[in-house]
Amino acid sequence: MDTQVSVILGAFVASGLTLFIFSFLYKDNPFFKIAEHLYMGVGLAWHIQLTIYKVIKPKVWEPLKLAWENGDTFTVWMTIIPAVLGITLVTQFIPKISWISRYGFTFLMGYAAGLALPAGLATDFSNQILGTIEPFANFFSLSPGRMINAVIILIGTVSVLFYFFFSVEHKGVVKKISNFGIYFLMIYFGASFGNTVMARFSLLYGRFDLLVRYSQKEYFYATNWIIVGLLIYFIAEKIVTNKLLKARS
Amino acid sequence: MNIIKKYIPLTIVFIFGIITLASYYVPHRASDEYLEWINKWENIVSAFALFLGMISLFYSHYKKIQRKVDGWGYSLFVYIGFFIIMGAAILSEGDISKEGKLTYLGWSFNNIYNPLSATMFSVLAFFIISTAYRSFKIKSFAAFLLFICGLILMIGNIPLGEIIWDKVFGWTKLTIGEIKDWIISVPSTAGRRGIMIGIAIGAAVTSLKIIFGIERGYMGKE
Amino acid sequence: MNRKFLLASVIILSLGIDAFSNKSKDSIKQNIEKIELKNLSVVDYPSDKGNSIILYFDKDEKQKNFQYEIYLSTDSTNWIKAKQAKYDELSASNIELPFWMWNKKRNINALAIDVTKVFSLQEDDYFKQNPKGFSVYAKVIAIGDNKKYESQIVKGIAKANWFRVDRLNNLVLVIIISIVFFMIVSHAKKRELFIRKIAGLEAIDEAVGRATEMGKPVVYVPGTGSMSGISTIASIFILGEVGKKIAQYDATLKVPHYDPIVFTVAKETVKQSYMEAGRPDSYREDINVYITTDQFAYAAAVDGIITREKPAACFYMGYFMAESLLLAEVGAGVGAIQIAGTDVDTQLPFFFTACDYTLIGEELYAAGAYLSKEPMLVSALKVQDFGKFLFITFAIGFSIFLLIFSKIETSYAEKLLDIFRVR
Amino acid sequence: MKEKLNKILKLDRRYLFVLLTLSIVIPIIKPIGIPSKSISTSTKDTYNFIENLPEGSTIILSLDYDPSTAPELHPMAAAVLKHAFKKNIKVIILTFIAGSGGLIDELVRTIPPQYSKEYGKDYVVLPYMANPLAALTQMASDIHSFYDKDINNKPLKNYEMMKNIKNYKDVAGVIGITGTALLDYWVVYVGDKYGVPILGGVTAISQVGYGPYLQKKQLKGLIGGMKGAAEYENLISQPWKGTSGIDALNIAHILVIVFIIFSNIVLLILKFL
Repeated sequence: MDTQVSVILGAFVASGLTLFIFSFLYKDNPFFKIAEHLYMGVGLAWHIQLTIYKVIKPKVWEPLKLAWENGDTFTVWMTIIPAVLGITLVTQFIPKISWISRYGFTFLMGYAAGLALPAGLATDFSNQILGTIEPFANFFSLSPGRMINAVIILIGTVSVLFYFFFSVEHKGVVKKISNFGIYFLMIYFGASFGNTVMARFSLLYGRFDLLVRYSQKEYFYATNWIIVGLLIYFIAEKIVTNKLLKARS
Repeated sequence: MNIIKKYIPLTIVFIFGIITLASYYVPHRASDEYLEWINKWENIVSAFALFLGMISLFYSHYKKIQRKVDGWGYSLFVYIGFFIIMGAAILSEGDISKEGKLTYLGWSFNNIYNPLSATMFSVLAFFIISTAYRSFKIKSFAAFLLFICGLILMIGNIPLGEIIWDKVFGWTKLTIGEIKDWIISVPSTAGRRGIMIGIAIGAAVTSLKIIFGIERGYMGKE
Repeated sequence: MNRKFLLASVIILSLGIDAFSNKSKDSIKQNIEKIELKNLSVVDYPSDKGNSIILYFDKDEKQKNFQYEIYLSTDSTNWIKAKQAKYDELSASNIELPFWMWNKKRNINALAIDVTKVFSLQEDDYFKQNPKGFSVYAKVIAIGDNKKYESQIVKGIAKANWFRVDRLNNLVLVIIISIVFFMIVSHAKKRELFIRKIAGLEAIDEAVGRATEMGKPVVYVPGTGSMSGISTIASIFILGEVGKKIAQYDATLKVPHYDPIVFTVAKETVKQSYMEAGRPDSYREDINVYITTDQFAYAAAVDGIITREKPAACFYMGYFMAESLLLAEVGAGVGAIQIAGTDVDTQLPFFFTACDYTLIGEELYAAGAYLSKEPMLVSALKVQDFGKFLFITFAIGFSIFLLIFSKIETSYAEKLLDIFRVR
Repeated sequence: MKEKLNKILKLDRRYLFVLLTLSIVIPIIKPIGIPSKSISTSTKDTYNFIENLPEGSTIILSLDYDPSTAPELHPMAAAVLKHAFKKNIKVIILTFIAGSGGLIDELVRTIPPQYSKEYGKDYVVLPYMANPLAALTQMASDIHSFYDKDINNKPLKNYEMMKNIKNYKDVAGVIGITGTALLDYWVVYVGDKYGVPILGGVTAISQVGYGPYLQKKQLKGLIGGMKGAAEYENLISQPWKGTSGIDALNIAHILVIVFIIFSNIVLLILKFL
């Protein structure tokens, strides 16, 4: 597929779709609508083909065929049951028997809840306590800077938790502490916002780098043609709408 | 009838919930095998869910075209996009490249799927600017903290930022990198830890509600 | 291939090769003297799949600058060198086990060995061939003051265990929270419970009211989570409550979906809300619409809906990733009141800057109880407060405890930290 | 005056979008080369290694990246290749990533002519191989046994530069440019085992993880992220995509910072009016 034609065609399609999506930043327009609807189909198809070729075929279909051939009934049943549970989900479309789909749901829900409960408490509760109290174990051998940091983290975490108390009226001391907690939330939000800016700009740089590459001679100036096309459309549309406005007023 | 409609599903939730919870405390290979099997089950079930999605997508856009809702022309592109990728996937049997050569699927990834998803992702760079311009306003001390920390992190991330910082605040003997690392590792960790603890307990409580059938909203009332 | 796994496998690989190459050297008989290592024994490594053992023997001051080579065998005739270590490298603290299973302070040389690695056995057939456990012989060659000493041969067995005793601390925590949960939930019916004001949820009435006045729709985005996701369950519950208010105000609602299962569950929930609000006739099938199951295709389509329908209010409740700002910024551009709620802490900064109100983390879980005022759910909120209270007492209490005991008796500090370590 | 300032605050965000676009596109078309505070030592080591290589020695350039990591890694590969050709060093290019085909093709098409370098005499390109471990260990004994043909399917032996190249002993060093764990493979399976100097070029995110290798001198040099690429281009005074990348990111960040500060100043003035 590396023939010259496919590379040129690829350049036009890639820069076209890129510019159609970017055109939305100016305003909603038919080109964005095309890209948007195209993407709905492309996105779903991509995930379905990925599931079929990377999950169903290697992990389900082939072992099932193998098990069927040498009569390993246990594996066969262990593949049929989830398939049946999966089919129950499709009954959602028929209102009268849509309750059958509960069998598919409840299996998923039970499994996910059972998985989340212990792991969540371990990593996000016990581990966080350990992180907060550990520096105090050898507090006096720490450098002054580290001592202050350990105290700040302890006070900060506790005051943020005060902000989240539900069944306590937020007044008096509770109000003061939770306001202090808000400061730590703000620092967290500001810091993580500022930190992601670099990554997002590199992404944008990558896209423009592609557009500039496809504007060269060997790609038949793909990007240029598409930009000209978009400009013509927007200018024409402006003229037409102005005429209509003048005619109506 | 009520038993099949309500009580058996609730027992399924309970049984799978408790067994999966217990497998966390069982090192024996049997619990690894149980988790492997259940993972496989979940793969199959969610594959059907995607199949369900395909039906819903085709059905909703078919209805749009049939009823000539305004903008129905665009719904055709949903089908076009879907069958281009599905066709390419079938022709290339799901591989992006064979012996170093790009397949149809590889071509569609490079020139259709990747441009669409990478460009939509990169639009975030524009929105970061407009939301920062609108909301990094010093209206209160809390907003001031948000503003300052955001700024320091941005300045600290670029080489030019280090030069500007040294010229302006060189006398403080502190480099922007040290301040940036301190902000991330101390106050912002306290803020994040407070949120995570709340989430951990909230998630644990919700999991208990699901396993013991108190939370039944997802099953739809009778 | 993540780097940690790669490095670990390389080290073990080189160990394995190293072990084989030494086998031949051992057979040349040198003048090896016999030695009796006190309490030399091999025991099964507790709470594991059954592939490791612990070898230990008492420390002996006289062997301070000795070098030890540990040999294993399945039939006590041909031996494989498993490990090599100096005197000071072997201590009881080598074993990563909590204090209630292993005393790290004992004055012994101790070492954990994975038998499948030493005998380079494939894990699957290792377990099939030895369901009852894998018995192994061990001896130690001590090399010091240029003499070789061979220890007595001991026998041990590596067994699969049925309970992770080292995760006992986590089990106790789960049990405490479950007991408190049942205690509080069972008394739920009795008295009316107080909940503090949550700004984001108070604003729902204002938002729906504004939508009705301006005759513009309300867009409710349930996020890109799956039905088994905890934040998605909370989001669908809030959708039910918001649906009731919208039915009462007779405003129009639009709910674009990412996941087909969530789509079908939401259809039923919204129909139910319209029924409970006494407006079954104004329920329309196309309130809930399935978009697609791809993160950024979903974001592009919802952006399209928001720009074209120009909603008066947007709700973003549930699981979101990078698409959070893509949606919220377009909503802000259209001038809608925006209320967001998610438990994905990395996306909270973007919702916070772009939306008018943001439910942070567990406030999303509390929203259902807050809006429905159902006694059972409100009492569950109490459990969340109990959890926070538990953390605060642990954090402050044990920090002070550690401060005091780091001066007096450090072993208590180690024990306490073990309680919170995650294994 | 008050409403003029208010209008500025309510500035249509599309002006901001245009300015951001310009701040990224202009450096792409014409790299500016904004000075960065200091050139990191790991990039300098990589430069010095190639600079001090005797003329005519041969290096292996392992290019294992695809379009998704190309913005950071492609400029590094180009800069190293230009430097090697400038010092008349022979280069063997190989890859273990299927998606890198098009990118290597672009390098080989544009750079050799600038230094009048001839295929087969000054550089060779080997075909894509799926299993890196086999290739790395095989090349220790005899490179021709594993790569008998080059990318154009011609026997490797006939090329003049490959006549006296049998295995790692005849190679002065290996430079692995990748976003994957392939650089770890080179260090562990080749560098440590056969004592071949290994240098690397990685993305900014994974750069932090290589600290230990650098400290223990298992990695003789490392170019890190867009910043590293720009530094290397600066060292060989050949500004290209690395320089324009860092320029774009520099300017875009400054743009955001100036906007925010500006809008806050306007807000403060409004408060006092």
